[in-house]
Amino acid sequence: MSATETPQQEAEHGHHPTARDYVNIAVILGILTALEVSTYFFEFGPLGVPMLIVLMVIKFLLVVGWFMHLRFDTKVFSRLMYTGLAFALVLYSITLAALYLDNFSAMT
Amino acid sequence: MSSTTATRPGRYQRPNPREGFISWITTTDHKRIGLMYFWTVLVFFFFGGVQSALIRTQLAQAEQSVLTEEIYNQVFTMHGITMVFLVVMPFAAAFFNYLIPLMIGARDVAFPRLNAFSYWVFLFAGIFLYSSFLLGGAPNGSWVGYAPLSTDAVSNMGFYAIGINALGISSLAASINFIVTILNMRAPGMTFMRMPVFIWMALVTSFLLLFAVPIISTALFMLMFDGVYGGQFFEPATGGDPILYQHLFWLFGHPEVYIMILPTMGIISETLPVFSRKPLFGYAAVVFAGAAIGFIGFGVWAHHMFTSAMGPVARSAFALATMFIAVPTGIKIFNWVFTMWGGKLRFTTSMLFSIGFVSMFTIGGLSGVTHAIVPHNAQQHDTYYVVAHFHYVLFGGALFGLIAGVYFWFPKVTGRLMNETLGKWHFWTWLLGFNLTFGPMHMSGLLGQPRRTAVLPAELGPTVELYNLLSGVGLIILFGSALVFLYNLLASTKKGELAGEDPWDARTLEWLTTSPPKAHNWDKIPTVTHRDEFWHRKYAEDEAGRPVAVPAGAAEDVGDPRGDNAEALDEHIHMPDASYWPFVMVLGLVPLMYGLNFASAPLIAIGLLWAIIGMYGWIIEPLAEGDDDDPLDAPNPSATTGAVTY
Amino acid sequence: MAAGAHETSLGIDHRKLGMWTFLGSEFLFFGAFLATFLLYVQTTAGGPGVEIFDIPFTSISSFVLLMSSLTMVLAHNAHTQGDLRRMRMWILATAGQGAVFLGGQVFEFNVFVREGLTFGTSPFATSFYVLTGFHGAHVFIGILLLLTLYTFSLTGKVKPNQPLKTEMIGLYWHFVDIVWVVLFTVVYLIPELTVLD
Amino acid sequence: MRDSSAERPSPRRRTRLVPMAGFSLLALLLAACGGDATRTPQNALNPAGRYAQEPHDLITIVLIIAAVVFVLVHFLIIYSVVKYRQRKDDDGSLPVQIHGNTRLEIFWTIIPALILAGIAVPTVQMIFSQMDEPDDAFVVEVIGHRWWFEYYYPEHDIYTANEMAIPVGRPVRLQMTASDPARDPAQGVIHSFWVPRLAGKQDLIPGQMTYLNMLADEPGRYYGQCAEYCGLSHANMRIRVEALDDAAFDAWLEAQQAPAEVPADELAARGRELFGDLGERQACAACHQVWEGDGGRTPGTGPDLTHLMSREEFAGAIHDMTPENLREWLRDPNSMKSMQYEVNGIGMPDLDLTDEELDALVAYLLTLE
Ligand code: HEA
Ligand code: HEA
Ligand code: HEC
Ligand code: CUA
Ligand SMILES: [Cu+2]
Repeated sequence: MSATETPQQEAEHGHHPTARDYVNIAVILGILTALEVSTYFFEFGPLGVPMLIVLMVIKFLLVVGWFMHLRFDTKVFSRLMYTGLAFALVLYSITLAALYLDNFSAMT
Repeated sequence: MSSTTATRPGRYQRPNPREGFISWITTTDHKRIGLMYFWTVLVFFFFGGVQSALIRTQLAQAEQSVLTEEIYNQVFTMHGITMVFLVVMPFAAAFFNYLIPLMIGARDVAFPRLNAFSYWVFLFAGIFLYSSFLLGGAPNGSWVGYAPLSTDAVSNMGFYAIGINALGISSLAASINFIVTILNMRAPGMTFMRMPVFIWMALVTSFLLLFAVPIISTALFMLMFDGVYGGQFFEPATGGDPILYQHLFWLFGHPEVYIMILPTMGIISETLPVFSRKPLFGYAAVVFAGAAIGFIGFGVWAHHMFTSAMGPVARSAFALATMFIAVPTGIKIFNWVFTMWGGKLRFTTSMLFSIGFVSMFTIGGLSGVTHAIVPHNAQQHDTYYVVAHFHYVLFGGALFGLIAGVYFWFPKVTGRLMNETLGKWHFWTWLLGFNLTFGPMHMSGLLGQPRRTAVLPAELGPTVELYNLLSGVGLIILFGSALVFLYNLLASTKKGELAGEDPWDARTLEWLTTSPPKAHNWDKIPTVTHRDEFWHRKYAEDEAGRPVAVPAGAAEDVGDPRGDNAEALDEHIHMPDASYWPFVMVLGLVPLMYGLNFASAPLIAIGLLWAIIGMYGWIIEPLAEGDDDDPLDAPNPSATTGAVTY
Repeated sequence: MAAGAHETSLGIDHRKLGMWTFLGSEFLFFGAFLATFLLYVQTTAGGPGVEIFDIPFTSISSFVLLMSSLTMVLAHNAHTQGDLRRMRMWILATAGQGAVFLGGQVFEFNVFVREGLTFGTSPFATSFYVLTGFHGAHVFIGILLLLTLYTFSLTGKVKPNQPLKTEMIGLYWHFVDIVWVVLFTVVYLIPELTVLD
Repeated sequence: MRDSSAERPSPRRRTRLVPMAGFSLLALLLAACGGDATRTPQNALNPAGRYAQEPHDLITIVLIIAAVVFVLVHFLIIYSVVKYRQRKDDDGSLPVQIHGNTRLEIFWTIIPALILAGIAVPTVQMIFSQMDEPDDAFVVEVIGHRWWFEYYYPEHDIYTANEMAIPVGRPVRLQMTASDPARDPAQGVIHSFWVPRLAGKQDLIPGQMTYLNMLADEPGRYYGQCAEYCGLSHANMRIRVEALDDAAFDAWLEAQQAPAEVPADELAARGRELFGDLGERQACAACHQVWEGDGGRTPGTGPDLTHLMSREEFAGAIHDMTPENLREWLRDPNSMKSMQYEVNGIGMPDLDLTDEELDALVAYLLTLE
């Protein structure tokens, strides 16, 4: 493998984010984190958990999409990552469901 | 491959021997690594076979005590571990290594040093596992290592948890390597739908490994933390749930069984067409079914836990998923059979083993479906009926196919043919011995013989005793048969009949190059225009679909279908140079493994440090001398003054 | 091996493809420990439970780790422009923030142990330590990689026209960061809301 | 049918070896179905009550389907092998290159799917019906220890080991868990309760409760054994279920509820004394209960011995209850059964008993009717 890590190659994917974009993303991330932490100080009632999950997903997507360039890179990478993520989510959810909901202790 | 090799001042001398011991230690050639896998596997297979012989001796008659319970339990555990992790999986890795680059028209795998790393980890993890016999006894918690039994110190399962985890690292590295190789290094024109089915199955297997290995890794870490470091993951006393371990193990364990069978299915999909002189029936369906098996295979794990603490909903769901995995498998079976249909079958040894595979695997698969009948699984589970099932799919399936592959590609690797007469002896005795060993187990299981028992209870009755005796007789035949095979292998390597370039009238790319292939595989990378590229260079089809040999003087010159190859060397072929570092780095793993097992901080520290130093050596060393990954690599003054790591 | 990215079938560099493949599998690794933790959130065997967490403290170290992703991507950005000097600066900043995070974790562990949450106290304790511990180990490896990158950029082993090296380490670093994004929410914040009430 | 077909493999033509092996297997399978209970007492193919019968009926159908698929696949293989083999007088031409046939392929995708869907329906129904708690069930608690089973009859406050008595014709609901050495799940491991003729198996999990239904239609002795690998002596962890008709069962309950009698015989009385006090050594009573009527029954870490002699076998039901065996058991337990008391406290210790002590203890044990 060799001489491919040239700036031009990155340019091929076009619309490459600039340092300013990155800082903007980071500011958003910071605000979202502050929102998350606010659940500890203020009462959100039943909204708390859904809100935390939504915030977590947004932060995740921001980091992955911008900092890891998934939005700008080839689809192959997204597929690899989301396959792994989907496998993990589905398999472990089923496992937890089986352990929590459908065993003998739960039956009686 | 450059003049700078010898002249770099201040750097250690890069190894570059072509033969001898050092050349094997340092090789990064995928073909040599494949061969090392193969021979190592044979040795472990012998160990696994000896262990099975001990098992069968102990069970030859009721209430015997040739072995104590203690020894018996170690023996059957090591038998399972050996056969699964040190025989079938690395056997497939041997084929992957040797064949993937050749079949896709590449010069090597994507990461040659990582490839060597995988092999050395495998070897040392295997040695580590076997060293347990000398260090207080081998693991004896069965190959599934259920907690909390396996967290008890008397089970010696620390070796298992750590050794298998190391093997997992090896597999994970190999799977990434193969995935990148297959996705990224195909010859020009080799689209996905032109890839040989073997390559497809290698790809699916690698993905299964990629996603399954991390799961077992977590399970084994937990086992290790509980067993050696006082963790509470599975300890019921504080509320730990032993069933969690079972889920994690089988989340890996079931994909694992397809990891063991898919490579074989790939091999069969190459041999059957060649010896039937027809293309594979329904290529797309076979490929798709293989991927479907891999995918569904992730959703059936709990069928190993039907009698565990699972409620009726989970039992039902997993029963359904399990049954439906028979559908894609059935597609493959029928496609293979119809590949033979209407062909001209040549019964070489390789073909016999391939047909044997289809037949034996069907038996094993059907008994697998009967396991999914949950109410009756409660009768079959953990009996010899299950033992029969999985030996039919593993031995009758995976091993038959792998052996078919050995006979098929032997001429590719050595340039010589294996002796067909001995081969036929091998096949028929193998088939007979196998069925005699494992056929009766179906019955002894249903008649009430549980597995993993060090004694055959007399109360099971004379019928069961007879079946067990038959199994023993079968094993004797198998051993004889294995010796025939071994002799054939060794003798044919030395003085087998010369094979020529294309002994089987084969179809795929690997036969395009010389046998054995040159270090760089191809003088010129071939351009692919068809599925079964090599065949299409030899034959064209007339309107009726009948193949005719390519005209125009092609027939007299074998070299001609290799048109590409006849030309002069590609400009300048860079092959990765040999390297000490993978081996050196893996040596660090040895103190690390023992350190973890005996909770010894100094050993762990030494191991980690060693491995890290090895890693730096690896990073600093260019892939090939003078072919550094940087075109600007001019002698840089700071390079020798600033670098401190070696 | 002669093939550069321009010659690969997908037109992608091997190493980057390999890294992404690896990261795909890492989800299953952390997922299992996370699922285990969720199973045992309340299994404290009479020992301390989630009330032991110090959310403000962890929030700060989480924030630091999150911001290290910014400096990481800035380092990569600088490298793509061939500016090794700025790249090195950002790399050091990233490694430094990683070290702050790790220090926070070590401190936190110490406090917990003193408050009675030892490794073997309960399934809750073990799964907490192993989950966050493995994440910490990843951060540690990340810091090693960053420092290596830093040194190599000084010695000339990493050159201005090789931003891929920075990018690869960046991918790894960001991955470790998103794992923490998930852990922070699922391990600390959500149990704090649900289990305690 | 007899099982004897296994004993005489008949000479066959080689090419038919594969299918023949399969067929003889099938023949064997059927042969064993009606198996004779005394020759194969642990036979899953010879059910003796609804919880074993229903699965058996289901699997019979599935096995027939499997046999049909087997025959079909092998017919195709053999037909191809015979018909399409390359002949001696082959002209060297190549066969037509068929690449596939979509219609055929769809066919053999759908047909198996339909067959499996057909099997799936009754399977799922039966999963639920087998696990449902029966209405008038007789409850027995089971605890799996390394390496013996302990039974407790909650309605009658009875403890016993390895051999379990149940009433005929009445569903029995086992309520099961595992622990070692006594009721401490800390060292417990997983076992599995399996008496094939009465029901399928169900694992016993330390720290959790699992349930199993059993039913015996006929009186008799049913054999079983632990079916989940549980360490050293897993092979020596057997189960006996004695199904008794109503009268006999009531008598059994009554006998078990009675306290042990204090022996009159001198030697046995000496044994009783030793049982409670072995000086420096651990007393038998430290682990074994012999309930003499005072207070409630309190289980020990070893089997309850109050009515030891009502059992035919002991030590995980691997040894006959004879004075010689008992004596040997007390003299050197590890010679009778592999255990690891010295390693991790599991099993029965070797107490270095002298000959007189042995005589006295055995005499005492023999009085525990
Ligand atoms: C190579 C390895 C391999 C393979 C391929 C399989 C394939 C299958 N296995 Fe097996 N299995 C093991 C290895 C394997 N297994 C091992 C090692 C164990 C034991 C582990 C342990 O406990 O130690 C085990 C245990 C095991 C169990 C648990 C048993 C128990 O312990 O109680 C179950 C339960 O469902 C099962 C099911 C299946 C099924 C349904 C398939 C299917 O994939 C089979 C599909 C194939 C066919 C069905 C044949 C061809 C199809 C047709 C001709 C189409 C028409 C068919 C029909 C209409 C039915 N297997
Ligand atoms: C691929 C997997 C595989 C293979 C090939 C085999 C092969 C054999 N297995 Fe086993 N087996 C397992 C996987 C496998 N097994 C597993 C996973 C278990 C479960 C373990 C557990 O419960 O935990 C098991 C368990 C198991 C049991 C049950 C033990 C028990 O539950 O108590 C038995 C009993 O008979 C058995 C027998 C055999 C026999 C007789 C062979 C024979 O077919 C072996 C024949 C082999 C030879 C004849 C070797 C000859 C080789 C050479 C001569 C090469 C020489 C080369 C050199 C010297 C360089 N195996
Ligand atoms: C430390 C505990 C311990 C002590 C002390 C002990 N035993 Fe035991 N004993 C056991 C255990 C545990 C078993 C079950 C072993 C097995 O079957 O695996 C057992 C089994 C038995 C059995 C067989 C019971 C059955 O139905 O299977 C007899 C009889 C017996 N012990 C008698 C004695 C006598 C008499 C003594 C004293 C001399 C004694 N034991 C001391 C733990 C103990
Ligand atoms: Cu108890 Cu096996
Ligand atoms: Cu499975």
